[in-house]
Amino acid sequence: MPRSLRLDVDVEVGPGERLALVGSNGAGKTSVLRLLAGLDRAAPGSSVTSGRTVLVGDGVHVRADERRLPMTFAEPRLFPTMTVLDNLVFGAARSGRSQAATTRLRALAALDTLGLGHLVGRRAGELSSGQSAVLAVLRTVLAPAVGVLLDEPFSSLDTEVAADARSAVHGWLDQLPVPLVLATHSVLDVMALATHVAVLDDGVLVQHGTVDEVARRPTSRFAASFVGLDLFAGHSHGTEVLVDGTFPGPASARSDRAVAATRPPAGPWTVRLSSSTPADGPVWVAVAPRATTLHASRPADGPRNIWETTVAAVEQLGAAVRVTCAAPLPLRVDVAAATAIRLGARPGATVWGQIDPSSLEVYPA
Amino acid sequence: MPRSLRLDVDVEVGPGERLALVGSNGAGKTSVLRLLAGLDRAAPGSSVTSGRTVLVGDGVHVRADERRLPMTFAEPRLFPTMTVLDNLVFGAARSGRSQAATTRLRALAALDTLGLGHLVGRRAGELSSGQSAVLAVLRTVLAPAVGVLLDEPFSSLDTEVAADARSAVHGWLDQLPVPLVLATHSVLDVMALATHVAVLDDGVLVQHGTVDEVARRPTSRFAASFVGLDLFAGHSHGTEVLVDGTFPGPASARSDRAVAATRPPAGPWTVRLSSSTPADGPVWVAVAPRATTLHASRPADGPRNIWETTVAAVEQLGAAVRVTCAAPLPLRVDVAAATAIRLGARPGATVWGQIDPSSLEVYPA
Amino acid sequence: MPAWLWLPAGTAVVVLVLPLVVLLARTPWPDAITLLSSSTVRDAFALSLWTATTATAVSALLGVPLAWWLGTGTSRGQGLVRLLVTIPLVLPPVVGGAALLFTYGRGAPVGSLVWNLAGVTVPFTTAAVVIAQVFVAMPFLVVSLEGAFRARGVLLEEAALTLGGDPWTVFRRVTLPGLRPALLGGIALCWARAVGEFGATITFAGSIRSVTQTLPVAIDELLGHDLDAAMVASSLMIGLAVVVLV
Amino acid sequence: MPAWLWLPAGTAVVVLVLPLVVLLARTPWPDAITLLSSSTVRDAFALSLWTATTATAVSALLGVPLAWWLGTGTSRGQGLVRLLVTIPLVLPPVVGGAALLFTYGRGAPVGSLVWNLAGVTVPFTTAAVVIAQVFVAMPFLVVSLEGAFRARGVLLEEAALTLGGDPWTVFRRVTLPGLRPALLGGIALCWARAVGEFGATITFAGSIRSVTQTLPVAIDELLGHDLDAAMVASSLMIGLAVVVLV
Repeated sequence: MPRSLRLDVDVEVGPGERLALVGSNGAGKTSVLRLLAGLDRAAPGSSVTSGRTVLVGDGVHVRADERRLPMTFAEPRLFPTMTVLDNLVFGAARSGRSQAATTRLRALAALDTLGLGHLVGRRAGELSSGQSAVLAVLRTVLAPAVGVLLDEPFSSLDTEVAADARSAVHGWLDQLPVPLVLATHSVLDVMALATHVAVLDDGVLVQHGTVDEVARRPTSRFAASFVGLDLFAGHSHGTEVLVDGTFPGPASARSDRAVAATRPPAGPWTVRLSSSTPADGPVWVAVAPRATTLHASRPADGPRNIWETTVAAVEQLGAAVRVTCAAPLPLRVDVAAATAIRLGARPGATVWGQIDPSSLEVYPA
Repeated sequence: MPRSLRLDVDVEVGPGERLALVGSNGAGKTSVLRLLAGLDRAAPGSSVTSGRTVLVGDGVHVRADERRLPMTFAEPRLFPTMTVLDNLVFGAARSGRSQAATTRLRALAALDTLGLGHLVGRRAGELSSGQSAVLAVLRTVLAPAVGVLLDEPFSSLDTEVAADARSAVHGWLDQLPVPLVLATHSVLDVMALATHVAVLDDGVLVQHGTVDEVARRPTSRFAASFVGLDLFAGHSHGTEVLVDGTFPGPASARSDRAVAATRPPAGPWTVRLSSSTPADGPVWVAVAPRATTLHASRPADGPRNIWETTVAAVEQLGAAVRVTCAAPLPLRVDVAAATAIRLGARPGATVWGQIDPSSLEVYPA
Repeated sequence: MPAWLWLPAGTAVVVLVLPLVVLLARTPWPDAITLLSSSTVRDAFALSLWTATTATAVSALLGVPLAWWLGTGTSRGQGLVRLLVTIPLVLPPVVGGAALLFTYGRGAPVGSLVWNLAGVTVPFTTAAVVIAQVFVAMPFLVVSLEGAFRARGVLLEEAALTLGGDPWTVFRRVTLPGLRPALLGGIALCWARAVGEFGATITFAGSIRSVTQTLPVAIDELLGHDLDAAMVASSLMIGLAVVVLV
Repeated sequence: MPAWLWLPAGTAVVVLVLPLVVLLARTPWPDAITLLSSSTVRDAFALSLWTATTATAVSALLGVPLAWWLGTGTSRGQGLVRLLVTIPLVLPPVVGGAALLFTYGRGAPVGSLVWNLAGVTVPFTTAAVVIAQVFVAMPFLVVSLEGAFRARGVLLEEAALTLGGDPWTVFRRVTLPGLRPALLGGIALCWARAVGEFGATITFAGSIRSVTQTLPVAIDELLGHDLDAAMVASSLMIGLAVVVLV
């Protein structure tokens, strides 16, 4: 898909550091990796650097096969006509006999650890999709490299197979002596494989930090929705936070856009916290779906942090149902389907929301 | 896929009643509908009846086109070479001129209500998938019928398109003068379109009741997981319930099987309720994923209903993460991804679980 | 693609395209009208058009039901029948012509039956031309339609049945319209193959002016004594081929 | 399928299968060995085998790079080239033969060039047989391989490049092995078409015993004076066709 996207990304990844690129479809994750790998060319006048090497820019172009940036793709792309072992040592073939022999031994050891030793002479075309995905990463990790690129390596796998693949790959990465860049849609990939996160929006880097920082205090709409939080702009004063009903940041995550379409205009709303916020002024307020409880009628607990609303949309997440509220706050609340049925939570139904202020994260914008 | 499945289903569906057939893949939902519609033949010796008509059995066979049981399939199956209107009145063609004219008027009125009046002369092949799905149901509803069959009519649609389709169809069904049978995987379909639920497991009817009854008190593992609850067998005595760590019922839902594989053997565990259970004796205990809170360290609230456990598996549900606990109870807890990251909830990690006894549903087994 | 592979790739294009270009360039276009109206070319052209059209019509009438059975049925023996009816696709046409001659010739089993019943001989008649064309061209129609039947499956037909459509209505209003593109494609292919038929025709029907001398047969003969007419007739057939392809 | 459609479907099968069955049934099998070793059939068979094999080899050498370019390149003009090289697929072989004659004949542009440079004439030689076979058979190889190239895309090649494989290694170890099934299929098709070639051969190369008389050409001639030998040779070619199909 030839597509023109202006990229503006500048991130440093140290040896042993593992950076997850996250962002909605079309945000530029794969484009960044393909440019780094040398599979696509940047537009004239732009520059792509890796370490101290200018890969493209000012007329310099290093061929993909000379960059030492092996890449794993969303499909395993094992060579189906070669044996598993030949696949794994393919990258070392150019580096001379002794390097090839060492790689061969490392490959055999890794296969044994995975319990796949019996597959060593099997043609790669005969493997299951889970085995292929794991071995594709292994092939990439075994190739001579100044950095390793993974592009959604487990996105084509079933939930459980992906979980196994992730835990198999987890161990190798701890010993990887070079930087790793991983593009992913899956928060489980980030939890299992990454140390840092870079959030891309429409080709632009909008947040960069450790996994914990980004999960705790997302500063963009996509990052918040990636870690499962609703994010609102607000203004804090003592124990009160005036929350604006609008999402901050550019609209790009697909599901958010859908919600926006069905959401009536929302007014500001005041949350009373149990303790003071760190500083008065503009803040972000991050709300977990479990912070809000829905009731079919007004609960008896008192007037604080309780409001009447209508259901704007319902969505199924596995066996849970995600209810999106209308005014005053377009909060998303996850409940068991059984609960949704009991609440009669169809679009347009009236429900009562109650928020637990202690589970809000409030931090300076 | 010619497959041999022994079906044992006997359900009465009254006029205006709308029955949702639910069950895991291969439970026989589609088989039941196709047998009713006359598209597949039952094995010799068995019988399929609809109302007072013996459709198949004892040598009687009524041809599919003479049964008046129009069916919608998982794919819209509109006739791409005909216009939208010709598709909608196809079923009435055999019933004489006046019937056809009436159907034509009803079709035009329904298209106008949907805001699709301008599509009336368009070829059906040019419609979007959402429009096709809605019109396929409309075509079925408009055909002369003694009953209407819908087989996962929205399963191929995106979340938001399916929501629109569901609300469009919702209105027609309230005026449907004949019984409706709907096979579905989606709890949102059940919420929006059904009055009753029949739970199939491996071809056998295991529970039948109103939507509310089944959602509140599921009695099979699949039904519980369909409405998003964990179900355990237990024994109640006063305010104490001794909960067995095993799932009851046959293992058929796919995700349950996966959990079973990674779950260590679990011992019995006692929950202390705030009030007495209705009756002493064997009970089911249904637990919503929100009933349990996970903590990274032991919470201070006291010793009741708190236990230390390890994470058996994590699974992504949209932007939420479903954490499955190990012993003593294989509970599934949904948390925001941000929370899972903060907890470090990787497989094998230690967490503390705390259950809210007031949100358990305990009922006689 | 490595640069040196351009050499063979380019050669391949030249080998395939050059003869056509040279033929079109050398054709005496100013005399084309005169040459086309010469009785040999004109008769052959007319004969080609109507035999090919007749053969295509026969192929469609017989081939569509066969393709339907092959594409949707689940009977045993289907695999064998499919193999047998596709043999003419890869069989040299001359051999096909020989087989027809050994079958429909005067001394042959079917031929003598026809002679006894109707008092006619089949070979070296216009009917023989049509039979030869049906034999070599119908498999194209059957194979391409069978794929279309198979790809469609019976999904729409099932829906139409539950809505109350009787089988004949369903075939006429649902199955046939859905097959239109494949049917047109198959007919074009079949017609092109029929109109270009030479080997089976010359073997089974010979080269009798106005009776069995179709355009390809005439070109073969004209090459011996009237190169200009042969060129014009050949260019005409290239034109037909391009029209069928596009 | 409504019952009355069985009539045309059955007729179609009879029309296509009966001639082959009759031919095989009437073939004088006891004399087959003698007839096969008669010098006409033997010479023609040998000539057919080695010209078809040579033509297939040439087609593969020239056609694989062309198919690669058509299947993976993104240049403009690709559509036109694809159309041009598939014309021989639907062109009547006789017309192809005529085009070759007008191109490589003694008085023709390329023919006179060859005569001036090398002092040889092309038509009515064994070389002409091979050229005619390449012309009609290579498009089959190109078309089937092009589809395979297109279906494969460059996914594996990209992975191999990032792993450090240089372009030639990637072609040799990744691209070529992946194409094997399609290549073998294309070669079989190409060979079958070459071995059955008749129209272009008889027009461009004639029917000279041991020089240009391939098996199909010989069958055409034998039908005139030795039916038994023609039958045996025809049965032989049916056998070849079935082998290629299976």
